[in-house]
Amino acid sequence: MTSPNLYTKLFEQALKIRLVEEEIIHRYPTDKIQSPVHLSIGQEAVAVGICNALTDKDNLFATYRSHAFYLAKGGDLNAMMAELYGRVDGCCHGKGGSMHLAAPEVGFMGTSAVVASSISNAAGAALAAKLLNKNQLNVVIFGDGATEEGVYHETLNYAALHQLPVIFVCENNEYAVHSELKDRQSYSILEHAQSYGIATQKIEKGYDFIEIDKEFSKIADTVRTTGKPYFVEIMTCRYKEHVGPGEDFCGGYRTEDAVNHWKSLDPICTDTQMVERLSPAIMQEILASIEFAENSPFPGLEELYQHVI
Amino acid sequence: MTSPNLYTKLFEQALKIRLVEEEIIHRYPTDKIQSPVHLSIGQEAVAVGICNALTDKDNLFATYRSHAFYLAKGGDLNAMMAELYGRVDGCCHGKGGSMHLAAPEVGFMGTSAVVASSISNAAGAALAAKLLNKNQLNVVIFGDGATEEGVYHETLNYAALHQLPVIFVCENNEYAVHSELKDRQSYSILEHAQSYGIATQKIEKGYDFIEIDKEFSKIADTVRTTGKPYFVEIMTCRYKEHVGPGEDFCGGYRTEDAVNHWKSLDPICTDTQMVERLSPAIMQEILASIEFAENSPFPGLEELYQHVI
Amino acid sequence: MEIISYREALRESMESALANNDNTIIFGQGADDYKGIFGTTIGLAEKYGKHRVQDTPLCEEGMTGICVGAALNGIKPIHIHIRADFVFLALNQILNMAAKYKYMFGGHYDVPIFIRAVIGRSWGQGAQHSQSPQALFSHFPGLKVIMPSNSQSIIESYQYLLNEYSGPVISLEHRLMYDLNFDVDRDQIRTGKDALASYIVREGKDVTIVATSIMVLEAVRAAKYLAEYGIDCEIIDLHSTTDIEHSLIIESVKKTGKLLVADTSWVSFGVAAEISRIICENAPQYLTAPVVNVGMVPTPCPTAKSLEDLYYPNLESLISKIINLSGSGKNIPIPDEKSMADVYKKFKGPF
Amino acid sequence: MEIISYREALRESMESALANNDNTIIFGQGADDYKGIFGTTIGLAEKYGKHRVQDTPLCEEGMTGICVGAALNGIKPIHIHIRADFVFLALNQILNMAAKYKYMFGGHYDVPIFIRAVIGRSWGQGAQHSQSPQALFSHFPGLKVIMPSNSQSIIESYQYLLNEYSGPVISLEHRLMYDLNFDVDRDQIRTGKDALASYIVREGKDVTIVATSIMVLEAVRAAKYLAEYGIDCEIIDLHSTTDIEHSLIIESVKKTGKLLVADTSWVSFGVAAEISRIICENAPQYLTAPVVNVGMVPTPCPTAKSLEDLYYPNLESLISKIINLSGSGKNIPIPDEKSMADVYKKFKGPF
Ligand SMILES: Cc1ncc(C[n+]2csc(CCOP(=O)(O)OP(=O)(O)O)c2C)c(N)n1
Ligand SMILES: Cc1ncc(C[n+]2csc(CCOP(=O)(O)OP(=O)(O)O)c2C)c(N)n1
Ligand SMILES: [Mg+2]
Ligand SMILES: [Mg+2]
Repeated sequence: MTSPNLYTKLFEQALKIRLVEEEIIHRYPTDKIQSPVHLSIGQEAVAVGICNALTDKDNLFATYRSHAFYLAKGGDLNAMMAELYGRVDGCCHGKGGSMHLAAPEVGFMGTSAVVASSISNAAGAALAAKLLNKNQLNVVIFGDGATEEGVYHETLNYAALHQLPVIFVCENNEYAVHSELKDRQSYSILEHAQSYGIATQKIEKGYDFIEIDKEFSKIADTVRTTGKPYFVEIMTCRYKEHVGPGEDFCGGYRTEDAVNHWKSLDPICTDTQMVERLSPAIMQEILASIEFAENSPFPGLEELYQHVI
Repeated sequence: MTSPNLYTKLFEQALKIRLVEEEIIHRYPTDKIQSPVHLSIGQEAVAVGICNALTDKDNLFATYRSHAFYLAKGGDLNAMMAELYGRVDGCCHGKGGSMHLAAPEVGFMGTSAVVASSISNAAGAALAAKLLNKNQLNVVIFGDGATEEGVYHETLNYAALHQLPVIFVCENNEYAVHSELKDRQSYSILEHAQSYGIATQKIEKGYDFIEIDKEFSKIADTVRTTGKPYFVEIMTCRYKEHVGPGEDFCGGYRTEDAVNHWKSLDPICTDTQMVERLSPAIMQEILASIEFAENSPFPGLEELYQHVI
Repeated sequence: MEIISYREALRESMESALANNDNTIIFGQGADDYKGIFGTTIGLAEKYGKHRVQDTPLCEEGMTGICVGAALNGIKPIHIHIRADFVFLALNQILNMAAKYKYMFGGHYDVPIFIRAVIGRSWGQGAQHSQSPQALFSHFPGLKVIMPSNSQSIIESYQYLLNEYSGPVISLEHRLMYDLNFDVDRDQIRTGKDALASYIVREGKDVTIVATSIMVLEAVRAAKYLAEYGIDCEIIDLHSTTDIEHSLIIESVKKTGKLLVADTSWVSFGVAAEISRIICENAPQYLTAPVVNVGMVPTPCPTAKSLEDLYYPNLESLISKIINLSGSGKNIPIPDEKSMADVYKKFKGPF
Repeated sequence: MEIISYREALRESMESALANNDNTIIFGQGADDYKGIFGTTIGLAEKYGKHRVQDTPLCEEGMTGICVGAALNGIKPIHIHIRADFVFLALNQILNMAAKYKYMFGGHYDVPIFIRAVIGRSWGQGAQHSQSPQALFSHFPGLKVIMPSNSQSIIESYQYLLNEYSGPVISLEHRLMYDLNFDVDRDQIRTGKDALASYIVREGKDVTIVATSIMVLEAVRAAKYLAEYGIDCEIIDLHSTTDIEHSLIIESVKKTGKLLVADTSWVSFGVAAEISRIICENAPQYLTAPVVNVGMVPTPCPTAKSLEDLYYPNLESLISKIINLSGSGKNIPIPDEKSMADVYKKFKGPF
């Protein structure tokens, strides 16, 4: 039984992410956001469901497609917007941009634009957590494509060998840019992960934040208790093009129908009542963040030379 | 039923390899072989059994531990010895040394001293064989340790995805330098390989060249027919230290008993009659190869600058 | 004379490679999709088959090794990376295998693999999508590295390298030039090894500018501007960083006494350093003033536009440096152009 | 004054790192075995536990990423590679992640990882076990690279970098020096940032020699020899290739007018190039003769001893180059020493 409060809470978070990204789409033609954006629209429930099971002390590592995770983990919206606008009050002083968000105060540890690069970092952080008795989870998000990189194999092996408290979350949207799974992978992601002796779970309903929260909370509890690695695959669907604000059904690599089917299951698409109820307050917050961003100064020479070593 | 001829033939090949390497040990203190040697003593049956199923048109890629494979594939002994002696008549004009042998005339395609680096090369050669209709097998030999490298995962995936006629042979001697399997791997090598949908076979009796030949011939025939990848794991035992001419039971990472058990099963150790019968002729060949090597000139400035691009 | 964009020149080169040689195979993430690697492989999978224009999984080290192995067995692979930064995952195969396979085995094998990697600024690419690793590759014997600065350069050098050359090649293509149009004169196509040579783009007597990739265009723009004020720049397009024509540079410096090196990467241990070495080993006495080097600021690449504009060279800073170096012209006005990216996003040429 | 070998200095530094900081962890293939990475970690696993002195699987990229992640979360990893060539498998994590993590995220994180990698000749190592990638690393902002040339240098720089510094470091240790003994004066230990500085090993007035790693020792041997014939060499140990003291080099060249750079890697795009850049940008007029550079021949490394002896610099060629450069001493006899490896395998010091 889901409490209505939980549904509302997670819905609100997911909706906020969607509206933020829709506002980014809306503003993109102004050229004020001068950084490529990889939108999570359609995939918000994954971020929201997972982060609800984590505390600020738990660490999350993610990818270039991480507005959703940054926000769900509790990252400050103003700081994110300023980062996208390339301003000095951005969460990384404008040096990161959309592909490199971080919010250490809530355990959002950074995102890499080189596919699969953060997977081993999360295992390393889990090793540190274990050795330093931090009682802390380390979670890493990556796409289905990332599992093809060699470092994924190296990391699963190490994490299983040392029994590290790390949770691998594969956000499977079935595409790497425009390439389908079947053209890239000879293995089943889940079975392959099992071959390392890692416990696994697959969640098919990647639009259902309640389900994801429920399942992931159990997994998080298990890992907190056992200290052992876990692997979670969550099926999901990216509504927009791989990078950029548009749609790309013209590309011919997938059909609008396939995406529409997913939309028909997605609460943020179907529960219009909730959307109407919650949107106004969220929109205010978003507009305020844009104002914040636009009022923030551009970084200059001082920032340029800072933080190299 | 094994024909006595086959037994003699393979025994002779295996014995030749053993005697060559024992002669290397014997000569090593003279400092004339100025290159690190990774000896195959104890592992010869693997090379002999596999290569008997291959023709000169089939390609084999291997590692720094490849005197055995070079010879079993049909590489010229004189040229190998001259290579170890750093002479101009060496199979690579002295530029390769023990770790980098090649004999293209018999399909021995080269060996890498960077663990796992040749695995993907073999898959690429198999792709070429397939696209160019070469009716040729491509086989790659690597150690158990090599399966830990990321590129191994990348290559198994690609080979299975494109259904390439490549045979992966893991020579499992249970150690990478001084580290045991259990301290390095969380997976079973065979099951892990199966997760890519690759057909697999394990051969426990890595000392038994007849058995290896029998099994590997079947596999080679299968791959010639189906054009699909195959994975073979062969258990074996390295008698000597990881690199160098000595023994290293003093190192404490394994016991002499464990190796002695293997020796008690190894025909080259047990069938002393055959050894006595075949050794004299082989020794003549070996001594001739050393004379050949010692009479060959040292490479000089011309060779130094040749073959860069 | 035709007008051909950098992108079209690349696409044409890819198509001729497939057409001229049945054994040529193109590999790249998305090589067969509707965007076709920034348009340079569009339609080729349809025409030549998906086995010859292959999409690949995400596995840079593995794919490079597969290309090396295929090259050893009769294929001529072209391997494309949409960002040079991703090639760092494949450096073991490039540096330890491809660059050494021929030498290590005493000349038994050739490894004819051609790697295309896109470098450089477009906008907001950040620290991991903007690097220009020519110096890294050029330090290792066994590789050829080219940095074409126009369409003609692509057509001629790709033609030579894909048809006649049999070793590993890395071509670094600058993203900001893809949309630019250039004059191409097919009668003047350089052939054979000449297609790799450094060459003089513009003769001049006051200052020598040695430039790579898009910095050649920047140098040309600066030179045009300064010509009106009486500063006469000689510009050398280095073109290949592994096949540098020492005498061309030395002779030019002998004439001008003044050297500026403009490269797309960091200055330290970069092309600037190598050019200084060539001068110092051969003819330091020709220098009548300290050498000036232009490149990326010594930090990782920031994302914000305001920082990018400080990070990358621009016409304003280039021109003022040339003026200073030339020692003349205190009264020359400096143009107000702080962003190279802005220019190349609007200006389409022909250059 | 004590006599301490390079190997002992390394082992001592490893042990102090473990003793001084509970969060220091050593990772390396074979770090806990009976050979202990050429003796530099022997006994440490027994004393500090296998979780602090960890053997690792074969996975250079993965382990480096694990070290980076551990460093982000409170650990100070030391990651050891017995050959620098294997580090090419980890360059994505080093160049794209470790070197940029601090900058890219606006200073939120430090990545205190210390990578030790063994370079250089011993014998018969061939093309894939002999490379010296200081130039590669030094081109990328965000990294510190050191090349200690003696035991004191190890003790002081490791002490600073492992205790006080919090960014990524690469230390390239030369295999041929492991068995050498050096005088160490604990009262003269340089502390803080000074421990990275380039310094004058020997003052002289005729020729400036800038050297790295074992080439410093070679330079000292050459200088001693030549001193008897009246050629007075000034030797600068560069020590760090990322923290080069420009003024030290420039002042020295001002005095001598003559520069020779001796490095362990290839000359093109290498340390030699960078030193020339520094001179060219600052004071080319001080050079009274062309610069001479000494390093590996521009080919991959061959295996045969006869080729190695031609491939690597030796005392004979070094001395004759210095004599030529100095312009004096046509009558100085050249010593007959063609193999550096032979010398260091016999000679144990103290140096
Ligand atoms: C190592 C590397 N190779 C290629 C790319 C280019 N690229 C960016 S995203 C992407 C697809 C990744 O797919 P997936 O992991 O499924 O994540 P998704 O984008 O679907 O969320 C590719 C190929 C890259 N950034 N890094
Ligand atoms: C990439 C790389 N890492 C480390 C090494 C050092 N090394 C050489 S052989 C070896 C062990 C390899 O073990 P395995 O693959 O089982 O082969 P074996 O030596 O047992 O035949 C190691 C770690 C190397 N050569 N290459
Ligand atoms: Mg995906
Ligand atoms: Mg083994």
